[in-house]
Amino acid sequence: MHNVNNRSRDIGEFVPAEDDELLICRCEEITKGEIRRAIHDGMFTLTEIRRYLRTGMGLCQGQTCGKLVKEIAARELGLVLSELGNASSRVPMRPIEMKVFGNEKEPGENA
Amino acid sequence: MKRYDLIVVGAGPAGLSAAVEAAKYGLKVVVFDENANPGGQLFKQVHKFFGSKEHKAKIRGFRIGSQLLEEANNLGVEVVLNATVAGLFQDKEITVRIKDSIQHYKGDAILVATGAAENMVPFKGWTLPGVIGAGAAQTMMNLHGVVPGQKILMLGSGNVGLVVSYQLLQAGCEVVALVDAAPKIGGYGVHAAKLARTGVPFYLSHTIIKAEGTDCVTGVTIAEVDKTWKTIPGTAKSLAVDTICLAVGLSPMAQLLKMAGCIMEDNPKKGGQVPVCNAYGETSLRGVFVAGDVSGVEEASSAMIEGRIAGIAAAEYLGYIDKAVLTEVAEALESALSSLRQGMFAVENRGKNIEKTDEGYVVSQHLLKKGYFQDAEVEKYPGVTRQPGVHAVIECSQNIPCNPCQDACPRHCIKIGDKITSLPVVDETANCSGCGMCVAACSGQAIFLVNEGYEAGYASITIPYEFLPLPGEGDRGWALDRGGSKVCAAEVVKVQTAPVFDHTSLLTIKVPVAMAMKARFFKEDNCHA
Amino acid sequence: MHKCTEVIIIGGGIIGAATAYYLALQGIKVVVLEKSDNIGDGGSSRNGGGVRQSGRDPRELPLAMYGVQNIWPTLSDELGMDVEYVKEGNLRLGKTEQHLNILRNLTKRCVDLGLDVRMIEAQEAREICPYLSDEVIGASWCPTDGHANPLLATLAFYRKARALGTEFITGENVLEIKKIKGRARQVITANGIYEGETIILAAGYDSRKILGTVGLDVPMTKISLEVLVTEAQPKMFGQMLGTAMADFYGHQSKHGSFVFGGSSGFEDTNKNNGTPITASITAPCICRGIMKYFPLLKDVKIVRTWAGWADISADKIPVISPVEEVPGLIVACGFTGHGFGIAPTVGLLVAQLASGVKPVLDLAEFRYDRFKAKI
Amino acid sequence: MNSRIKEHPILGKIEKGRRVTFSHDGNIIEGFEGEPISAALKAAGVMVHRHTQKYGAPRGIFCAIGRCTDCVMVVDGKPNIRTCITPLAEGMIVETQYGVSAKSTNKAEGMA
Repeated sequence: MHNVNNRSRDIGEFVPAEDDELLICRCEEITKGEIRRAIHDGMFTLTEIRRYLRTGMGLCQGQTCGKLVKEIAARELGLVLSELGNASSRVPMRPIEMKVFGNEKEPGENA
Repeated sequence: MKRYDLIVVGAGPAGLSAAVEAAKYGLKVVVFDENANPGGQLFKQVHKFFGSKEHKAKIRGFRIGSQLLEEANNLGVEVVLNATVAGLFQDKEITVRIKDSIQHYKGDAILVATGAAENMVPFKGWTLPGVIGAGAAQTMMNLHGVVPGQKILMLGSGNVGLVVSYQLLQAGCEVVALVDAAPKIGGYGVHAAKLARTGVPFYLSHTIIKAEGTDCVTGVTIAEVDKTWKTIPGTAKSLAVDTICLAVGLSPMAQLLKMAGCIMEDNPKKGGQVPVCNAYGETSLRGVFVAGDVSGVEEASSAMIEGRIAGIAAAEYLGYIDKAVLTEVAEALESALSSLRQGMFAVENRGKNIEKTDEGYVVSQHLLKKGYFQDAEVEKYPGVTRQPGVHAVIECSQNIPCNPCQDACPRHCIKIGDKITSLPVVDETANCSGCGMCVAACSGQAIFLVNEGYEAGYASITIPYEFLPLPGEGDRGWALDRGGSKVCAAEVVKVQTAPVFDHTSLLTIKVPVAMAMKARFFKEDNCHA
Repeated sequence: MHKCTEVIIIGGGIIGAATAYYLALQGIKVVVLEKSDNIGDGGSSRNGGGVRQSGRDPRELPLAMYGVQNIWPTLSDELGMDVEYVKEGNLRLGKTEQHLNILRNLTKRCVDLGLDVRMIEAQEAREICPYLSDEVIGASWCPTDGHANPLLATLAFYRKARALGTEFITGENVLEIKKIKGRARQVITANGIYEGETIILAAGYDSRKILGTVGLDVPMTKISLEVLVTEAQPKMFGQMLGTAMADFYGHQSKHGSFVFGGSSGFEDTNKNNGTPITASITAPCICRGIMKYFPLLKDVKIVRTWAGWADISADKIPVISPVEEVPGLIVACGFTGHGFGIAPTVGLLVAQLASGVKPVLDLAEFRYDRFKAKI
Repeated sequence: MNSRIKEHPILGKIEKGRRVTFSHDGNIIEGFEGEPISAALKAAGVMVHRHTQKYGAPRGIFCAIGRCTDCVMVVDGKPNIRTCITPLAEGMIVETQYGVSAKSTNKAEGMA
């Protein structure tokens, strides 16, 4: 992990790329260019990119774009994937209505 | 709180196998699955599985699902469906969404068998309706009886891409192209060959430039890529398709484990982020086990064995059996597992360029590039012989873990031996009866019966056939070669269906004898053709 | 590794990042050391986003009011990115007469210090926020309160400070502060030694352990708090919400999702297994709390929940203080779960302390050595 | 174009149970009770399930198993319903979703 630790590490200038307009996070409609720019703004971890841009914070909770964002970040930072860690996973695994989430029942109780 | 010996999350092949095994040793087991149907991906698999006959090879996936479920029911395993596990918390507690409530359960052991999720690849237009995952295609056609489209491009030549393409054909769709950026086919050659002979064109070293359309996909542009994955100018080509299917690999779906605090590792060979676990599938959290794709993406056959090992390990962890029993049973299962993990598609060989089989046969580059052999190449493989009467021709050229053909032949014409990944050898001294059991048994549809002495000037070829409408005896049409091109007129002389063939019909066609080693598929000649 | 600089900040949360920013504005060389792999991974990114004056302890209120008057309104422009600051007021809701009494007391304390906050009837509350349930019988109302996005605000300070030359090092676990010739001088981590003229300790609950290495203590404990986030919904209301009983608090974010915190009653006794994972009973409890006030939200789906540790000081207000007995050391910790709204002010004040400027507000109430036995 | 498979070489005749009608953006269409809403829409040739919040881009079925949430629509007035895993019932009102609401509704009405 040491590579991402020094946030003043020189990762070069942001260079616009032809495919920057490619949508990566389908839920929150975040493009590859936005992700790359966020990295140059100092967001060196998947968690920071997520908090900064909302990648992976949509309805699907990053199930579709998680790997794609990671690959983009690794390339931009010059790291291998394993050096980059991962964004966290949160309860609930699938979206659940408030009235259901708040309705705790004993197992076997007629739901 | 309601407590079980073992809580299994996921009623797929791994989870059900684990539940069955644990229940055999007396554990009180519950299985939760978020889907309305159990079996995980099994119920979407209409093809026959590879592997060893002891571990459910040549059985169609959805039947394996039913079998496992029946075993689980017989052993008193509770399988709760439409039950979404919301979270895995401290002290091995889970919360489950069941109908309109949240319920809490504790397990003395927990097995997470949540499987894998499909990888996706972005390209211009990839968010348009009509771009779907290959799994979505399978779900729609094989579970819900609705085809995803009429004209389809499949991206990805791994086994999923190949198998789903074939299933699309079976559902009545046209597969316009099979595209992969890699220079060679990633999945089994036999899966590719059964597509190629129907005429599906393979575009290796190609990539999708963009999906066309405003409200939904109306076409696609593909182009060739060089060794550095850059598109080669001037190679762009437009294809009219209404559906683009993505089959670009799977990633373990390990979120529950990560959430619970399991130590995770990034392991590209396992398909991504997986929990660190021991040989029995136990994670860094005592009593929390994993099995199947969630701990590393493999075939369903491996997942079932892993599940059994984890189920037994849970039994030992909870004191239902002695360590000695675990060691003994697990050892046998591990050796079965390791035999499945051998051959040229083994994890350690991923990405390697393997030029020769274990036996020293040269692997056909034409097969890897186009999906089929050149005529001259076929005869060098040990399953392909020229004999006077009817005999099996096995066009199996890669070391893959599969051996049902060996046992299918009542006359022992086919030999693989103990090593499950060996190429099948046709014994020229044995006496083929032409029963066709091997043709129907081959999960790769790579076995044909050829009789060059069928009648003067004509040979007969018996091919496996899994399409509708099924031609009838006397029907005329075209024989297609391995690449799907028409090579000669052909007449259907025999159609065999039998319960033992399990929906693989045997179609015997008559072709000029010169075509005996060329013709491999039949296409009905209807007036609109 | 041995590295020298003017100021070392221990803790890369919003306090550390804001302090770094205000120091960097003056051209002061700063190194920020953060234990986690991520900037702002503690309470900074795990709070309800309230930028609230009402309901504050009178000692803390001036900090909150200063921020609302002088910093928050222009913060997005200043930092060059939208921190989603919304100033549409705070409603603190009550359902019983007992609740209203609690609210009256809170309100009175703040009115006395000049804050525009008042008790309102249920009808007026519903005019402000039409989605309230019939159970609500009254509220306190502070029109100048609001909320912001804690994730973005924290990263905005970080981003700007970094752009101005502040060095941020993550994954750097501080083991010890070491005095050299009578002054706090060295910060020792697992990877090396950092030296600075001034050391600022803003490491949340971890500050306590680090303070111990120079013979100091701030009496505090830590509790785990949980928040849930819903799917995006059409814009419903812009107020920050709370209740007399703290059943829940939160707001609707710019994105459209609702962000609501709450409690199960076991926050201070929840088991700590080393990772801030959520407890199985808390989110359901928060849901029930919310639905009592907003029945309309019953069909809205929860997409995630998260937990975080809050550092709770013995008297429920922070320590923001130079430490004369350890010259060169400044402490900012113990924010007790309400640090986010005052973080920009605190960053400014701590930066002033560090650069030898007289702080714009009196910090006497926040001294590290104020904790005395009760008799 | 008929997307329904009548008979499958391996699975045989596809039996789907009771026919029901439901409305899609005001049009009455037929489907089978209990099948995913998305399957019935697909069979009726409906490709676009929603338009996105930011760019208004069309989306449809993507994963078909309730994970990607691309296929969400307003069903019986509730937005963000995953049509690929929500069983169809007689008389359902299914509407294309724009952002987080049906076009015809304003603000929070979609939730009531």
